[in-house]
Amino acid sequence: MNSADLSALGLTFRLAATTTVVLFLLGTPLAWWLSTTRSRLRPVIEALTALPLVLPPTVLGFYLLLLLSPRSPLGGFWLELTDASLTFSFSGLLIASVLYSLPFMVQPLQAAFEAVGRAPMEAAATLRAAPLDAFFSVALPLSLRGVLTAGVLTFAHTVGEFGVVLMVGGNIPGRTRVISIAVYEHVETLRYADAHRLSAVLLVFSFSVLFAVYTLNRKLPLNVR
Amino acid sequence: MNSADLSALGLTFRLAATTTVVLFLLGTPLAWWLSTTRSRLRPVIEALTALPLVLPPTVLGFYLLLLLSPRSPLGGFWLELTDASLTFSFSGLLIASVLYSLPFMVQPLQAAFEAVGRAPMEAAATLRAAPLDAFFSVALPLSLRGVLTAGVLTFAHTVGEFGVVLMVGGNIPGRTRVISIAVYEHVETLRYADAHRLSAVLLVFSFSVLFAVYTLNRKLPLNVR
Amino acid sequence: MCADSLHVDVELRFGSFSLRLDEHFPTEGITGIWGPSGSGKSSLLRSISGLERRARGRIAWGDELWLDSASRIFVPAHRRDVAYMFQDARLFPHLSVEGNLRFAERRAPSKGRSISFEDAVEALELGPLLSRRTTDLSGGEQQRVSLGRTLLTRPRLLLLDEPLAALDSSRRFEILRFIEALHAGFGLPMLYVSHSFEEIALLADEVLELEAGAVRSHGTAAVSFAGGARLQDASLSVLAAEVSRVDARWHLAWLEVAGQEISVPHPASFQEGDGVRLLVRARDVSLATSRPVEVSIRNVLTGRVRSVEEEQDSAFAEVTVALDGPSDAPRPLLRARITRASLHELELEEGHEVYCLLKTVSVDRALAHG
Amino acid sequence: MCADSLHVDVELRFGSFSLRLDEHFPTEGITGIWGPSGSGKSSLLRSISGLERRARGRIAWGDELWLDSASRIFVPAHRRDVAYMFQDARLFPHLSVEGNLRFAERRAPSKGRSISFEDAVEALELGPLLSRRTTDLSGGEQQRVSLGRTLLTRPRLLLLDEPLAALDSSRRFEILRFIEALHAGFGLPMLYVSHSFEEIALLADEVLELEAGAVRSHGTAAVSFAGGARLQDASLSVLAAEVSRVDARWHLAWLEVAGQEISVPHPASFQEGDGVRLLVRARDVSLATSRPVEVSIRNVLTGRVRSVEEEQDSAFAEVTVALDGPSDAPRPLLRARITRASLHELELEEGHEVYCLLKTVSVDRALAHG
Amino acid sequence: GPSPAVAEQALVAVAANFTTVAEQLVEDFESSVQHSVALTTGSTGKLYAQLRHGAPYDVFLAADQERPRLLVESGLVADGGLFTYARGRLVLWGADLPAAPDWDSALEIGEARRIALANPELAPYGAAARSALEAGGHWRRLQAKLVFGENVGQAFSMVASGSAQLGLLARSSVVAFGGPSGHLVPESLHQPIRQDAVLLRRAQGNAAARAFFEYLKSPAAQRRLLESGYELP
Ligand SMILES: Nc1ncnc2c1ncn2[C@@H]1O[C@H](COP(=O)(O)OP(=O)(O)OP(=O)(O)O)[C@@H](O)[C@H]1O
Ligand SMILES: Nc1ncnc2c1ncn2[C@@H]1O[C@H](COP(=O)(O)OP(=O)(O)OP(=O)(O)O)[C@@H](O)[C@H]1O
Ligand SMILES: [Mg+2]
Ligand SMILES: [Mg+2]
Repeated sequence: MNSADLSALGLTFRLAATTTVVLFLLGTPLAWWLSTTRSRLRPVIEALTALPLVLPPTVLGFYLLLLLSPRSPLGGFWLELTDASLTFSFSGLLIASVLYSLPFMVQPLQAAFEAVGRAPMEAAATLRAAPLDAFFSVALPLSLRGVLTAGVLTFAHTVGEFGVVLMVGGNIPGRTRVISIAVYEHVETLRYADAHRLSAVLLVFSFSVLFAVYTLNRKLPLNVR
Repeated sequence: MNSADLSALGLTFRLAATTTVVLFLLGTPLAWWLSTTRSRLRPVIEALTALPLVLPPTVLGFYLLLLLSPRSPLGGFWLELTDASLTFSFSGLLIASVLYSLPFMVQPLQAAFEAVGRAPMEAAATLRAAPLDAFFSVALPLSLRGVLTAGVLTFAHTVGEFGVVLMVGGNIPGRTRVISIAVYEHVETLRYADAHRLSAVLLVFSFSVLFAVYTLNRKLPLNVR
Repeated sequence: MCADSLHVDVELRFGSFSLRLDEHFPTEGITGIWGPSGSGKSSLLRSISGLERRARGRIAWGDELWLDSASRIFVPAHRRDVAYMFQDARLFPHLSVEGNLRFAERRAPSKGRSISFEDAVEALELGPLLSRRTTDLSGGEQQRVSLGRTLLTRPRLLLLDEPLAALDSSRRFEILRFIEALHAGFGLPMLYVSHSFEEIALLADEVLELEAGAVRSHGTAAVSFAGGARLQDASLSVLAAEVSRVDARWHLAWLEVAGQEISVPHPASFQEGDGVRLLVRARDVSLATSRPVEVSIRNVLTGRVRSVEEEQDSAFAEVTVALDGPSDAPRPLLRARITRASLHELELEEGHEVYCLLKTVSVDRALAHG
Repeated sequence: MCADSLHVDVELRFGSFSLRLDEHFPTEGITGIWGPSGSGKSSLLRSISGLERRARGRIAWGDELWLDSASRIFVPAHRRDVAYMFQDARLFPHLSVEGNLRFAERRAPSKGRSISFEDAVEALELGPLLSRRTTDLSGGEQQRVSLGRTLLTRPRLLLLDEPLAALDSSRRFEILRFIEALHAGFGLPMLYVSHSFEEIALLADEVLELEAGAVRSHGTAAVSFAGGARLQDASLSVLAAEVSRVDARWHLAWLEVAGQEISVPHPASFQEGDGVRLLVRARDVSLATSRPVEVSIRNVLTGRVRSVEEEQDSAFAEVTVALDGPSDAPRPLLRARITRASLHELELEEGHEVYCLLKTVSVDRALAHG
Repeated sequence: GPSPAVAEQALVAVAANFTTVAEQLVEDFESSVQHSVALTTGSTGKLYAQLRHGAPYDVFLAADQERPRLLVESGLVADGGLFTYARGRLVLWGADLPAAPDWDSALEIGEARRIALANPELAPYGAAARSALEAGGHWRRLQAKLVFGENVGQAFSMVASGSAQLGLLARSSVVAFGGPSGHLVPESLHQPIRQDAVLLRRAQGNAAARAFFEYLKSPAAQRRLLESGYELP
């Protein structure tokens, strides 16, 4: 494994971790809203959150390029603001990954929140817990399994994704070149041995992370707080 | 939209539907086992089911190509059996899609099954329901939200996926050319107008399906059976 | 009175059921809520606690409006300063027993206002359970933890929905005493739902009886029981009395009732001069036409038959007796349930003089507190 | 007897708690299970039903082995043909009330063996609830549905875990009668857990009392109650009696007890010649040293004081009286709870002749059935 | 050509950047004979990997010479089934291309934030672009501005979307897209971008495949190539 691959690996996990965190921040309120609202908009939003999946990644990437390019209002605004282009930057990658992995975050979270049901939230309210407090101290801990699923799917998917990332990121070594592109290149250029090696590293590393997560999940101590 | 695109669209939905069904058949027992077992193997299997995600689709496709090609034991066996090659056929596509979408089926199902808990299953047992009966008449209906999530993620992901499918299927018009590849091709070959049109069709169609599913989900009548 | 009361004027509909009432509850005493299953007791508590958003109307705690559908006021549950113990325990499964208790305590105002963590644990015998998972607890254990959690909320109003239903009778009795002490010590008002006559009789200052969502009766326990009211099948009488002397040797307290004297086992809390009330079940009262002698029943009150009610197709009759007493005061009434056979043998009729034998004066407590 | 009994010889440990017993239960009667909260009642039912896989030991229904840890036999719950009504209702939230009932009925053997759907709905008044969501039901409604669902399983053994705890007393009484009729009609054996003295007394042929996981007492209801056994605080006596005549005018049944006669309200089911049993609470018994006259208490039994037990630091004493009767038969014992003051006033001592006044003979039922 | 007795079918695998032209060629071809030809597209690397694993392609129009050579070596190619069918040209192109006499000076004066090219590791156009930049002495200076598409088509999309302001792209893409034609990069600055076609051994008996393979060498086909921005080999 050469240093370029190493830096791609680092970038990948940085991207996956950041995407997961950002999606937790964005997806959790959305999922909670979806699980509690009686709005008629609800099935519309539910359907919309699944849509990023049905477009092929490269195509989604293409549209994101259009959306984020300096010529677009959003990209232009960003350019003025930061003097940096959204496309071909880590920020752009992040936006793309977040959008593309949105369903993996929102759907399991929503399912988990719905399973919590009304009863514990009512109990929390009568114990003086304000809604936000009740959410963090009751709903979220009771949805732990869903949170885990959402996190794992988002993280793993971001690690493996490369269509969107390639298109929006521009494969700039050290900046937007993630590991999935590197493996892909090895395969394309017939360097199969390199591809095998890199795939193995990726698999072993991911397996270790996931295994640790799942083992920990079993052993969670009973919370006294 | 030309007839080639139409046939690709048809093939896509056939593939997505078949993948979803096959994954329900395979993923449900696996998820149920994972949610009930106390085996030490459990975190290992849990981590393994998430792994197909971390490999870039094309790379996964490449390995599947190696695995399924007529020169491999599995592909060779299949060739002897059916006199048809697994690669570049619908069967091959199906195997690839099933493998790649496995996490989207197993993880939400497992989370939902775990949320059902012991109490209703014990009640079912005291009402003479044998385990399989109890599973279908109690656990599964109580996991409906998780089943929905699993189905939607699997279906949508199969519709949008193209890396694996392109590699294993070979993009043969009418046989293995799915809609995602068609859109991809339009973008790759700079026929942006065609790409926009096809993407719009794909989005509108998928949205309608998802919207219908989510609306129905709200309106499920109380079951008397 | 209005400023000091909880005013509940609500309507709540579920399909064919509707709860409709306009009542004032005291902000000091304990109100027992009584009524058959499905009569709307839990729905009433849910409305008061702020969990039932479908309730229309007006709920006010003194001057403080909690609900006013007309002006779209709705104070959410967590800001009403009301604690609600659910009929099902609703413990948090992700927290240990201690975690559940601490959950309430951490969000409660300072200790001064009600009991401390240690007191609750001690009184409810939760010590050995503290580190346990809530999902493994027995039914009664769950209920005790849930009660403890509710008490530790230290609210200004306590809503208890059959808090002792899963407990054995001796523990139930202990916890009842504890609840009563809590009430006396902190002046904490309560609405107390129960199917148990004894619990209501022991605790409640007022009783609200619901039936099919409507109020069947509501009044002070004395009025509600004595005026011939019958809590379902439990016909009983409530008599005001005063502790006249305490007999330490036999552990008895002598009470003056309408100028006559009876004795009851002496609870430690009774002082000479205390006003108390007696609850006497009609079925614990026998009648005689001459003063009985050489019998272990020592509590005998004299009076005159006010009315006789024979029950159709039954062995029983109910006799209401106006007790003798100072001629200027209204005569207290005592109900007796005897067999129709006895009624005819004794030839009891309106106006006859009778001796009422009280075998068990099962419940009694201080009338005024604070 | 062994072939006709349910033999339970199990040990079950949870941390510091352990349930350990080796008992035979009749396969015909109703066994009441009684004990403080946390004493292991539910754990016992769970072990018998096959839900508790951690139970070690041996459970056999006649010749049929349900559990034998030694030979690794474990028959799973759904094949034991046992119905279990949980302490919490555990209705299926995805099914309507009718759906829940049908769930049981569809998997049950043919109607012959127990009640029909319609009978259960009628007896438990479930008609108006049939199409309702189970999550919206009141506590008592849930319990009734759960009971209905359990009965419709039509098992050969019924395990009921506080089935009536959430019900009001009049409904509770009706349902008790229904359960009793079911038992009489189909010979369905039951283990019945309850904290309510009245329920146990009314239903049970045998009583098993648990304490901290161990058997404190186990015997027929008569022995268990009469031999001076005290179910927690409820001291009582059980007397065997026979219906000697029925008095339609006053709705009374005359019973012969140890050669003496008393009368009780006449339940429709009593026939002349029936063997019945009387349960008399000690606190409902007064004593007199001469036969009382002109008093509504008509049930007076004579006897001699067998023993006197004064309670320390209390107003009460318990007096055990050996009733007079035919000299060849063993003397039935009757316990009376009177104040110590009365005891001394009446100068009661061992061997004295006394008259026992029974105000209320609250519970009674046919001794033998089938 | 000779009119065959039986109409047959051929499956032709085409490198993505040649797809548009290939479609036109197929249209021309099908109007002159009774055979039919189906196209499948992909990256050259992917199509190669698939052919190595039994893909049912009859003709392979690659975007380079490397993969066809490897196929010949592995014995999958029919005898005489290899020839160079086109030569690609590189242009400097962008939405607002600075007015300059040639690509060199356009690059000098241009204020592009981003310049897109195909991945030099993967695509011949990428490799050529890199050589040209190095030869022109721009590589060092511009390196920080470079972004890479998986292939030259993706690089074009990056420019077409406005995300990149300039790109070193295939002239065929620019022709297909229409609009201004850009600055041609002299072929002397890079290895010629030769694209080889292969007739697979499995298609030796397929009249349609053979006919199409031969048709690629015909003057009609060559006219098409020239129109589409390619040079003749
Ligand atoms: N959310 C709801 N939707 C429909 N009906 C409801 C709902 N909640 C309660 N009900 C009905 O309203 C009536 C009153 O219910 P409530 O729970 O207040 O009764 P309760 O007096 O507490 O009875 P119990 O003593 O059995 O607990 C019941 O018939 C119940 O079925
Ligand atoms: N799974 C378990 N793990 C640990 N302890 C348990 C578990 N189940 C029950 N216990 C403990 O075993 C004891 C007996 O429980 P059980 O439920 O049998 O009591 P019970 O007699 O039914 O009480 P109740 O009348 O309160 O329902 C209790 O102290 C309980 O906390
Ligand atoms: Mg209720
Ligand atoms: Mg229990």
